Amino acid sequence: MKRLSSWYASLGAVRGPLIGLVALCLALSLSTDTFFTTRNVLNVMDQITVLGVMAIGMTLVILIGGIDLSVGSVLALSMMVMGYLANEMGLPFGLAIVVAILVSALCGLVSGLMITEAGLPPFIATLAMMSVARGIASIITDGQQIVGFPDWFTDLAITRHFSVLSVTVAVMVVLFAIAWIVLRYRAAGRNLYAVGGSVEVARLAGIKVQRTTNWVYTLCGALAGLAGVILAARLDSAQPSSGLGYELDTIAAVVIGGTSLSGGVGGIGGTIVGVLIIGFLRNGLNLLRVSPFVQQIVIGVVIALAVAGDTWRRRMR
Amino acid sequence: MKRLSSWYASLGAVRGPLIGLVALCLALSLSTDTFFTTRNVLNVMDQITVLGVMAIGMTLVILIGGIDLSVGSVLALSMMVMGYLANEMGLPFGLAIVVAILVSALCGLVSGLMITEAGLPPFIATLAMMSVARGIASIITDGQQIVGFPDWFTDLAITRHFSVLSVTVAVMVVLFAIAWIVLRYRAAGRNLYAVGGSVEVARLAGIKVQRTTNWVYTLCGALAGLAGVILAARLDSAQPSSGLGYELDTIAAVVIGGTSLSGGVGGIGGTIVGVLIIGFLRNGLNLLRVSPFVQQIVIGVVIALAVAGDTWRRRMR
Amino acid sequence: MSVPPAATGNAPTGLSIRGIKKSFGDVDVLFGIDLDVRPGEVVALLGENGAGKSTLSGIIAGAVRPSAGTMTWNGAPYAPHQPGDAIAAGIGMIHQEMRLLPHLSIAENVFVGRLPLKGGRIDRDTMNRLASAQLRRLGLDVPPTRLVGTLTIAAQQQVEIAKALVLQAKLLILDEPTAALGGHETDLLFEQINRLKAEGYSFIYISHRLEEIARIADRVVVLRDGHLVATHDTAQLPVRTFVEAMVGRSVERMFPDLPAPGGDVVLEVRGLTSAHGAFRDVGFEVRKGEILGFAGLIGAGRTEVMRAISGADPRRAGEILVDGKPVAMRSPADSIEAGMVLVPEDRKAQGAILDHSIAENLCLPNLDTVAPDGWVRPARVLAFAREGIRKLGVKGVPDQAIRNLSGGNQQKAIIAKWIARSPKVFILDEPTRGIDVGARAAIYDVIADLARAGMAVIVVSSDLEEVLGLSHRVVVMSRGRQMGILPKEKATSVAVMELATA
Amino acid sequence: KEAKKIGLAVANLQANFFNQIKQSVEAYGKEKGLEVITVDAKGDAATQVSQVQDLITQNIDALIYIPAGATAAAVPVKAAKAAGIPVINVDRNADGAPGDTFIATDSVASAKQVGEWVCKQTGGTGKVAIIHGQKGTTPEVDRTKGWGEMNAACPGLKTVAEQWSQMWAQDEGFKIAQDFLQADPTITVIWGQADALALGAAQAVKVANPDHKILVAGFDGDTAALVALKNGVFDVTATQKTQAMGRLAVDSAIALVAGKDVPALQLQTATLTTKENVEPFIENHP
Ligand SMILES: Nc1ncnc2c1ncn2[C@@H]1O[C@H](COP(=O)(O)OP(=O)(O)OP(=O)(O)O)[C@@H](O)[C@H]1O
Ligand SMILES: Nc1ncnc2c1ncn2[C@@H]1O[C@H](COP(=O)(O)OP(=O)(O)OP(=O)(O)O)[C@@H](O)[C@H]1O
Ligand SMILES: O[C@@H]1[C@H](O)[C@H](O)CO[C@H]1O
Ligand SMILES: [Mg+2]
Ligand SMILES: [Mg+2]
Repeated sequence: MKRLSSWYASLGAVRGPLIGLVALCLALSLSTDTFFTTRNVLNVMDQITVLGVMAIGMTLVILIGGIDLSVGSVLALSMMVMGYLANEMGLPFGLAIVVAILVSALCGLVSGLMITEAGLPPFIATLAMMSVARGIASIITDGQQIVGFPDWFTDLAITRHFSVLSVTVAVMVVLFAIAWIVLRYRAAGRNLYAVGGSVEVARLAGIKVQRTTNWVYTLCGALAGLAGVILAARLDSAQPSSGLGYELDTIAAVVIGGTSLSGGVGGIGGTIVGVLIIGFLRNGLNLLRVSPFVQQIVIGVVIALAVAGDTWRRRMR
Repeated sequence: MKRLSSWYASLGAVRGPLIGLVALCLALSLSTDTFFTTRNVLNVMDQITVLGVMAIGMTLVILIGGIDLSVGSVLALSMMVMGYLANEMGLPFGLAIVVAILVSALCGLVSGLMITEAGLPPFIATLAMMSVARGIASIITDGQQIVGFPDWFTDLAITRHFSVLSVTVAVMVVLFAIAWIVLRYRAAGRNLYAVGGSVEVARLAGIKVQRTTNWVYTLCGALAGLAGVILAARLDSAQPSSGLGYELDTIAAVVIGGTSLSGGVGGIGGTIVGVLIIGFLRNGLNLLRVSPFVQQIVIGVVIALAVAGDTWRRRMR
Repeated sequence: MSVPPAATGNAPTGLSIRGIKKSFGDVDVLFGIDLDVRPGEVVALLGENGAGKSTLSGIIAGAVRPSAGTMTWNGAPYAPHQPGDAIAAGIGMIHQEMRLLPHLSIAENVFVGRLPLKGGRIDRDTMNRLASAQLRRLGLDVPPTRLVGTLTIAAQQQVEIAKALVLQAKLLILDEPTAALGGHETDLLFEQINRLKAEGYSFIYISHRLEEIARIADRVVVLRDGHLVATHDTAQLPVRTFVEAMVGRSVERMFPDLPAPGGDVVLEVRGLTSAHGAFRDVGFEVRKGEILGFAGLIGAGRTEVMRAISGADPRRAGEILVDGKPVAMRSPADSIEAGMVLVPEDRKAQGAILDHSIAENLCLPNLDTVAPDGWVRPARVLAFAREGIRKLGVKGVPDQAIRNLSGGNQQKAIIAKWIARSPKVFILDEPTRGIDVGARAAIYDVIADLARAGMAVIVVSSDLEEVLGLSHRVVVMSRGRQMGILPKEKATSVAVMELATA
Repeated sequence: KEAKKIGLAVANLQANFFNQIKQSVEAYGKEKGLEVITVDAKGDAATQVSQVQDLITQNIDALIYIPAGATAAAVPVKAAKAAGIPVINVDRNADGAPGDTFIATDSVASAKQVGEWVCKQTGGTGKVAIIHGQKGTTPEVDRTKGWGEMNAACPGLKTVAEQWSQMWAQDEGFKIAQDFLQADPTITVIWGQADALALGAAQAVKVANPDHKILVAGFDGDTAALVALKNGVFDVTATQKTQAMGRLAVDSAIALVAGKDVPALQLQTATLTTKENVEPFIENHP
């Protein structure tokens, strides 16, 4: 018992959302007979991959006290660059993927430089990038979508190896693991917490705050680009309108997971919980055949409850 | 000269964006012959009314270090409540307007209470409200729009008295003036700066932080509701899908105007400049016949430049 | 040992508290405190770091809710729910190192929460006039419209004091008001206190500068580990008496014997000039094992010099050499790389990440030693933190947030974080601000040990006794100029003050 | 009077259907020596009102108007009329303030055709899941109506699940279909009311890898969807004549400016399209 409760205590900030997640899953398991099946859970894993991959980058950005509004647009740009290079320019597909991710990383770097060099608030810098990246994504094919990718590529998102993991889900899991390890156990990860906790203290401690910031936005851009590649595989097509509004979803997943928008507090564990809450909630409401309008109300209420859980638990004592 | 430069210095944080605004207007006046005409400027005033009214509430919220993502949804809810009560329930139109604004204020109050009582981060509380308000707005008429309001009502947004001001634009101007005076010269306004600067310092100075917070969100809700009424007059219809994504536009206008997302810094002057930059920019690009995809790129770049202006000016010295 | 209520009049006047207890979660901080404060008296509240002084004051001022106990104020039950209630009842407080609102003007900070109005509008003229007058009386002569964020810590402390004085509170609690001040400013503050005292206002005065107590206090109350352990009806007692009550033993001597400095020059500064005009043409050298003191009135520019040396601020001209090699100083990282560290003056904004744990803060600049291969192992972090906590006697545990430490313990943790780097040059800006006597002696020992180990040490302090007692040589600054360097034997307080006020 | 400059106000260029019309109008306008000024409301009616205002400021001779929002907003039409500018509505029209002419596809009839093909193909029995468009929009309402008319005559097709998308988008179609199949794996027909929704559904079917054929139907004839149709990704759609509609809009504008009469309603037929007859549409979109 002692053991358990100290483990529980060690969860720290993740505790509130985690209670919310468990309660949500229990409720859905009891109210539908389709929710708690291997296949459905695997479906949800597929459904959250794009959000999950973007949320990793966003966690880093929010940890250093920033925000990235451009992820949805960068995702679309990545898809279009990949599709255009492969299908219109005839580049080998693998190379097209690499270039797409590099272009996305470049978008992130530009956002970072706008913040560190031009002194723009992250909100403005990435809002500008959001608009620019979407514009470029649309111009590439004059707004047309691109369809028809090689089978091996779309299979990455479809074929479940050992009837469990598709490659894309595996990629997400591996990235979560890496991010978790880096943020917890690597000096580079710990430094992000310091920068988010106090830029001045971090700087005086010898951390290169500007360089760190540029790296974090670059990574966030690259991950949004990777998410775009995954989405393209999943949809077997690329559209310049993809990812509209994803920035808010992504930020929401991170914040629901307990990472503070003022920086320095939080982590990947919480983000995983946040992504799962959003994923299971949407899936469960569809399984329950709740009408979309009522869904919106339920989603709002559940998000509030999930995050408030911890506050109330503490009050009760 | 001395006089001028001290006036210029007194502009403080508004200076950067103001330079941006002036440069923008100059460029547009030189490159089109339609921009700098009374009629076009009046058109732009019409076009920014909704954004302007919402931005007033958002300025207050951001000044106390908060954020309100629900304004677009609350605007839609207000429109639907007004339309439903007047057109379906047969309530007198004036009364329907009052109830719509009260309902919106209530949404704001609930957001405020989620923050002050349940301890939710503002981002989460208002994200939840965003979802719930949109859901309710859609349920009222099962997603249908409501058309056909009395002529006197739509005339409020159309008829230009003394061939200058429509009533809705006049309302915006008056609200800007009131907000400016309150934030600069009234104790209630100054207290917002204290709360945004440091909740702890404000609390220790005897300011009732929770009550202030609840009031500010309530006001922001009410203003979003009023913006909904204005939009309904402008469109002569009410749709539950109105105002999608307006939260980002509104926050952008406020932040472009120099109000800091971390609270305690900024003001209405900056917000007016921010709203005008967005309004003139969109109008100007249409007048310049820039193609829609290219517009997005230009908008992104100009926003970044407008805000960076001040940084560069300072570097140059 | 509690004091009988005032015998004048029928109704008891002043503040009277009985059985006040406080715990934060499982940690008990106060164990049933009884205390009376009568009109027109100054009660000094003494105690080690973490004894519970700020907590007790916070309870009286309505900022902290007690776990048990009662209070009466002028005979009526008094139980403030929030600071506003206390202020309304006429009880105000200066909080220890509370940050001001950096983006607002001095005047607005002074009047925050009670801005003077005229016809519903803020009366800016009155506000600026009153703030300016109050600040001048305290020795700060800056325009009241200036933004507080541009002021030094000392000036901010004066604004904080002015903010409390304009309250016109019948009872005013001053929690370490002089920690960041120099002698002159302290004198001016005492003048104000004495004037108000004569008008019947009363004060609770908290300070670790015990020599101040005899000058200002009428009575002395001592806390130890949350218990009230001594009450003296006069402050005219030897400092030793207070120290023994606080620490529970006698503290033998304050300043350690200084080792003789070695021959090699470690740090050399030539013609250093600030990029934004705070100082110019500063030059000196520090040898191996030498402690170089920096004295001056507040605002003399000492902090700015140290920040420039450590790469925190840009410089316009000048050279910095470590071991004879010029250091290309573009950022603090370069300075740390070259073996220099700075314990900054502004603890909250520059010293520690308040929401992070002691362990995280201690490891922050030491990851190259804690995690030489880049892997941050929790066991190593914990061991490292325990070592730092032990060395400086920090009252706290590794995973406790720095924010929840008492002020003095925060400072110890910050020093611990930098000592662990074993640098070549160790710069301490106001190292004992807010540190209790016992711990102060311990820190002096640590500083002497650093010198003995061959480091070059710079100590900046507004506590003249401290600079003189601790340094081999003393640099005196005034208004951004280096006025002279005095060797230990010539460095008397008179000589230093002459240069500092020249 | 001769038309020189026309304004094109598009609801949402992010939807392929609208983008095709835009491209057609721009290309054909150029051919006719006209200047076309295009604005994109990104789905927001208020933005569109502002944009039409800006077009009027530039003294356009005619306005081609694809209303944004759930149904048509009347204000831009009124504003243009007040400025003496003829209005050509495309795809959506307002009751209270119709344009001078209205060009659109007969959604009721075409949806009915798609349904009838499905009915025939399945032998008149099946479990149907419908992914609706944005609730309350004219095409959503009309297509639902047309399908219902077919269903009355083909009662063996049972609707077992219905859900509404918010933005007619492909990833929505994917998610909704995946959840449909999870809740009821015996579904045999999925109809998406736009091709983007159908393509998403087809991908969900592919992922689910069911043991029986699931027929996927769409609507629109998006350029990309036609290629997919040819490749057997999904089974049937109704191809709207976007190119023709665009050209017709320009011709109507020229005629209206010249003061000629143009019929108030110019309904187009959509062509039922399957693998068999898709080829020519890929070469040359109608
Ligand atoms: N919010 C809190 N949560 C947990 N512990 C706290 C909190 N605030 C204070 N403490 C603990 O209470 C004890 C008393 O702290 P307090 O600040 O009252 O000491 P102090 O006498 O003012 O010390 P100093 O001279 O260093 O300012 C300390 O051990 C401190 O760690
Ligand atoms: N009391 C004051 N009056 C006027 N200016 C002041 C005062 N205090 C600080 N300043 C400003 O601070 C600058 C130098 O501050 P700095 O912090 O370097 O001095 P310091 O000697 O370290 O004193 P402090 O004890 O304030 O830290 C001066 O240029 C001056 O503008
Ligand atoms: O017909 C069109 C298309 O289906 C589009 O996808 C959405 O809007 C409808 O009007
Ligand atoms: Mg204290
Ligand atoms: Mg100093």
